[in-house]
Amino acid sequence: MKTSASKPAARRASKSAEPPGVSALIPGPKLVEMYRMMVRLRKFEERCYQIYLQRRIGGFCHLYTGQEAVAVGMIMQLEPQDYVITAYRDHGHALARGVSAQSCMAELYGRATGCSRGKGGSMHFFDTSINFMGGHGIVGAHVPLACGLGWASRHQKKNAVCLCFFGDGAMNQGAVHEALNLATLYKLPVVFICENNGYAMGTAVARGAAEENIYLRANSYKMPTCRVDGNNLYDVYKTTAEAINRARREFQPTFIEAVTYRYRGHSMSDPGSYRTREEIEEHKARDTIFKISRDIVETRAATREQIDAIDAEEAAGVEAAVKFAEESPECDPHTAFEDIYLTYPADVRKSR
Amino acid sequence: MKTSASKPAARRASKSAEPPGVSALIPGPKLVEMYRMMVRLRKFEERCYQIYLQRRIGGFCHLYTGQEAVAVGMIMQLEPQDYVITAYRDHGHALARGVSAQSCMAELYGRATGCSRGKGGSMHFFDTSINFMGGHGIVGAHVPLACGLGWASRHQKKNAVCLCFFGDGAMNQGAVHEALNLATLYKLPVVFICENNGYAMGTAVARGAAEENIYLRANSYKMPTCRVDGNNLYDVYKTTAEAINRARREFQPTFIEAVTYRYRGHSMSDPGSYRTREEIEEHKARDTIFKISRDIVETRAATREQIDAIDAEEAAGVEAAVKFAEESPECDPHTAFEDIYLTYPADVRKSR
Amino acid sequence: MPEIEFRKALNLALDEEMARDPGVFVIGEEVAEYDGAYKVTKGLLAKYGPQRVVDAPISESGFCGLGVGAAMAGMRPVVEFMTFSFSLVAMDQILNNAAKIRYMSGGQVRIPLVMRGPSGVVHQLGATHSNAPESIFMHTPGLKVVACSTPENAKGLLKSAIRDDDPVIFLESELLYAMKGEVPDDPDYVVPLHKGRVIRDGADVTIVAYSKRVHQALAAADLLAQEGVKAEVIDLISLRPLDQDLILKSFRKTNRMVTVEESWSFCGVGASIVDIVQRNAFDYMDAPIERVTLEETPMPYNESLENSVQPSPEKIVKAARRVLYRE
Amino acid sequence: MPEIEFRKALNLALDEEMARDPGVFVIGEEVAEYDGAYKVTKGLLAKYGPQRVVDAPISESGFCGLGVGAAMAGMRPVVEFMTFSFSLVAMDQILNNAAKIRYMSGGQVRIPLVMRGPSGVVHQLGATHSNAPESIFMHTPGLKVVACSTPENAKGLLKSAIRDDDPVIFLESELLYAMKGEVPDDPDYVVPLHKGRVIRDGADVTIVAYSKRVHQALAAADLLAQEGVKAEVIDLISLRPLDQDLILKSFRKTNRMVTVEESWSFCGVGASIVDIVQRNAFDYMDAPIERVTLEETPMPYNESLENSVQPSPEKIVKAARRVLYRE
Ligand SMILES: Cc1ncc(C[n+]2csc(CCOP(=O)(O)OP(=O)(O)O)c2C)c(N)n1
Ligand SMILES: Cc1ncc(C[n+]2csc(CCOP(=O)(O)OP(=O)(O)O)c2C)c(N)n1
Ligand SMILES: [Mg+2]
Ligand SMILES: [Mg+2]
Repeated sequence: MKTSASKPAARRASKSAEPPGVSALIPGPKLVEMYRMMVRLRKFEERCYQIYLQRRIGGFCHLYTGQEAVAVGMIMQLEPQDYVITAYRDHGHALARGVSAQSCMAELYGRATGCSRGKGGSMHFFDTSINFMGGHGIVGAHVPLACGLGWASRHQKKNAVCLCFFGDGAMNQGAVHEALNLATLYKLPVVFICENNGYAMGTAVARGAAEENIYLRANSYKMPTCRVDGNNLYDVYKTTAEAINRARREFQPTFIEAVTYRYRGHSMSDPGSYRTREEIEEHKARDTIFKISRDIVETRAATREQIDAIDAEEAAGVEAAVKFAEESPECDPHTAFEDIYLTYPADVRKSR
Repeated sequence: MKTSASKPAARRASKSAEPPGVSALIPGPKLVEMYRMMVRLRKFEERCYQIYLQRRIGGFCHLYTGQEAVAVGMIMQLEPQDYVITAYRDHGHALARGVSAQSCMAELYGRATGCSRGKGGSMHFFDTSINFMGGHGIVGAHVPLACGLGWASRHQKKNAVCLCFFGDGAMNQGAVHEALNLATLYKLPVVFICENNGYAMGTAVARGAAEENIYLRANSYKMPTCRVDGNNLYDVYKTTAEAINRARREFQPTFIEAVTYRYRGHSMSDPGSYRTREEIEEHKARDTIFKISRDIVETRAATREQIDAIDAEEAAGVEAAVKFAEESPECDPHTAFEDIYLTYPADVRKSR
Repeated sequence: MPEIEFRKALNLALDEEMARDPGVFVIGEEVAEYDGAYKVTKGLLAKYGPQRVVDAPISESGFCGLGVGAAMAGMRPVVEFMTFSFSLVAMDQILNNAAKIRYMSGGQVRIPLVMRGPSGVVHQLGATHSNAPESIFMHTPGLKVVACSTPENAKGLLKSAIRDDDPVIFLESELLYAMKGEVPDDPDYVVPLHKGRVIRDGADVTIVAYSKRVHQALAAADLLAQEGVKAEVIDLISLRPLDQDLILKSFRKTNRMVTVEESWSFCGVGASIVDIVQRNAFDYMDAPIERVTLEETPMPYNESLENSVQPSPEKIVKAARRVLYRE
Repeated sequence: MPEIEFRKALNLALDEEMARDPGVFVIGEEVAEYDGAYKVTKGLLAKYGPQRVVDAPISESGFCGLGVGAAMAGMRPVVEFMTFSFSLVAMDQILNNAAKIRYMSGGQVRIPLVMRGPSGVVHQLGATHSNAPESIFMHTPGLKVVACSTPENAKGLLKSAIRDDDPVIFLESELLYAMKGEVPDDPDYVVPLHKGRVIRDGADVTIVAYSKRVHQALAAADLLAQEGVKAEVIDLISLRPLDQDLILKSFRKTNRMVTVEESWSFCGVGASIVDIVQRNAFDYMDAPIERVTLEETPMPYNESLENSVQPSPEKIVKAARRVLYRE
């Protein structure tokens, strides 16, 4: 069995600063906005880490720290009618789509004010008012749903694109392959994004997949496919823009492998002994958020002071979210029995 | 949606007689033996067709007529310890592996003397005494089993190879992809054979698969992959020999797309309106069995008279099989309750 | 009322609902160009085109999941399983996605999805092709489960299922597809999803059945009538929720019950009926409830074995005699 | 007898059986290098190597099917589902292949396969991760189903399951993994798969439970004792087949029963128990049998909601009072 090649992110690192012109793709104000969002994701997750250790929240909790450039670079260029759907590592995608930190945090606290009314938890965030179609707990199982969202967009003439995120491990789940095939066959406006963070729990990509070049596997489905450095916000943005265009204009699905890295364990209960401290530090040294802040200042999109203010605002925002969550009302006991069916005949409600 | 390209077999037809030397791969006596087996498969299936129409047998019945060169060219070079596993279109594979026409026919009649004691029926032939590991009714679901047979062979040091047959439609079933990945990952001695007969029921390959070049899909699993003209017994033989070697010597799985064609409908109840009579006739005109008989006579491996004798013997053999089946005893009613468990505690046997 | 075939009744329901609501589409293997493996979708492709009558590859997880997703986005997909035996490869999509997403989203998502197809043993198809997984679906909150038994209720129920805003498992039977019966042609004739029906009155014993077993129950009632036993026959129609009021009302009258089921005994449909009766009508129980189910074997291919492990009118009669202490 | 953790008991069972029989191997996600998501397979990789302790990709259909195939060829695979919630994506492999191939082959094939892992609600994992699919497995002839409840029976049962020649579904619980208990260190100590146990004697009411619910049943029995009620507690252990003799014997003594279950009510474990009791001990029924199950909702994430929809000792006590007509 293969055991090497556990560091795809390292292999794909772009060595130097952005070539001039690439960052021009993202106008200054937009870049600042994206910076702000990445900071929000980072601070949100790091706060989760703390409160989880304090046992103020429970369940499984999969942090997105380190992968921010992917969610932000992709989702923040969507239009309102577009869909986002993802797996259980969903905090980042939800926030980037515009779900408020409050309702996300309240969901982690299991409060009625949470984005899923306290019933979904960390792995099952939803906010359909902005077409955030979930957080899904079963590996790979939401990928067929993305085809359905794309199907609906196409046939309801909504002109909406669906971004569907999943992990490198999910590529080994049969349902994902069925879905990729359907997307091409039916010409669905879906962009499939495999966030390759190097590991499925403790399993390095090459230990789980015969073909560790994940993006090549999409060739079986005759869709444009590429690998992008998920740490490079500009590349992420550009690649996704093209894919979104193809989906929106031509109903052509695309597969993007975004090579990235999670700084934290798989979930809060993961000791992480399958990778070295050096490996983690190596990735942290190339941190996107820091790099973008530097770019912003260098290109005068904002000043260092403005950057600092953003950092402070987002930190405060996350604090406010914690406060909001903690002060939110508990779920009313009877809500356990709501939301099972939309139309349940009243006369048989109590039966079991 | 694509609707073209429904005739892969036609596209792949080899235009002329075999180049000299290729047929030398199969020594004369072996070729005659294989001819005999192809005749057996053909006559068996055509007899099935008749008795099915006479309602002497029932259930779903998927005939193998037209695909004979694949099963025969592949299976008849196996060693005794090797495994064969296939889908529900299993008569041909079973016969080629050496299951007697009698016990196959008796199975179709649902008799106790059938190869599955009358309990499996057409789709579920078994004969583990010669490592024929079934006939399986759920599309794609036996492909993971093939990995298990390969696993056992490898770890029990049996030096056995597993040939796993499935259809073009099965390529769209997730379990197949999971299995292909496992085979490379674990280095399993399995040869995967996709018998591309152009259709999954009424669905032409390109209407069900984004990538109609099925063999290319195996690239995702980093195993040697190729397409072979399933009508060309020599090519089939040679390609399979190489694959078996790789599996046996190097634990290297292989994927073979064998392009073939079924003369009959998907099952006995298929009106077959999705293809033209011309298409069918075109394929029949290139019939392998006829071609091989000619080759045999030309190369003097046998005389025309000997060929005729073989034909007669096999026809008689199938008649004998029908007679055997019809005269075989019905299943004893209590056998319905046998073979569920191997070790069921006697004291709770009657419970439900 | 015109008399039509069962499969035509289903076909009409699909046709009318597709005409009524552009959000309705049908997806499944061979539903379009082939007219459906059992011709239930015959002619719909010609009428509605390939965007609404959609041939799918053999990817049950994939296209069932596609249905769930499209429903989440407001469409009304009808997913056809060629048979429910093949739904086993899509079980996660059904039990985790279709059934639970609404709940996990705190009610934001609605899933107006129909999953339909024939279910249960047919004729000599062997064990893999004879599954009747209704108890799996019934076990799962979030799903509604109905079984049709006549052309008339097939049409009315399928229309209700399509109009319903929740995921509905809609069970049919190959063996009924050729059955003929009168069907109202009013395009607004619908049958409520959650109601059973008394289809034969009687005071001595209640026979509860669903799907094709309803007809065996009626045949058994005829046989029992010859012995002077008046059997009441209930067609459950709705398996989740069960129409408990109807079941209990009948039981309180007859005090005796036989259930007739499509699948095995352990954790089967009738086990739940027994449980509901004993919890809610304990004092009315004059005898143990008998269940006529598949015998506890995978389905054999051999014809006589296959028959022997299934319910039959004779077995039902015997069970009725037992609950009447006549045997 | 040494006192060890539940997970260690399972670990020892695997270890001893792997040492005993070279045909035994363990396959599943994270079972090898990670020592198992819940550390049940800790240290086995080091001892037996990567050919016998095998990390699998997230391909449950694939590796479960691999297990079935290897079993067909004479090996004794132990397939770990990280949790049985994830077995839903492999349902076809379990219900059609593992359960039916022996039968369809007319008995030629044997499938000495164990499918094990934790099952049921844990703690705030939400609806997708809280499935307890035992009634699905129990429904299916060809499968054996057992649930362990103590370190001692965990070890003895897992060893039996591995030695058994049929496919065994082996249910554990994350919430028990840290529980300690005495475990015989005799490497030939095995517990029969098909026998339940009376774990507390009593004459007033029988409480039937399995898996982690056994401990709630015992807690309820303590509470009931304070009210002067002597509850007999049965740990089912075997769910298929059910130990009917044991259940009926106890019921014939107490005439009253409460079942405590890991999953929902409809078509659940207890429904079958009710059915068996009323068919076989009708005259002994002094009261309807009460069932304490999950409430009929997908599992909510919120902690107090999650608790509220589950069985608890208090709910069991209430149910017992009802069957004793004390409430
Ligand atoms: C079908 C299924 N099997 C197993 C699991 C348990 N599980 C949860 S996350 C995970 C690893 C997934 O890795 P990857 O797809 O790479 O995503 P990442 O966690 O790295 O974001 C596993 C095995 C699951 N949730 N669903
Ligand atoms: C999971 C599943 N879905 C659907 C079916 C019904 N079915 C049986 S055979 C078949 C077509 C298979 O085509 P292919 O794989 O090309 O094999 P062929 O019949 O051509 O040999 C279908 C859809 C099934 N048996 N299993
Ligand atoms: Mg990953
Ligand atoms: Mg085919």
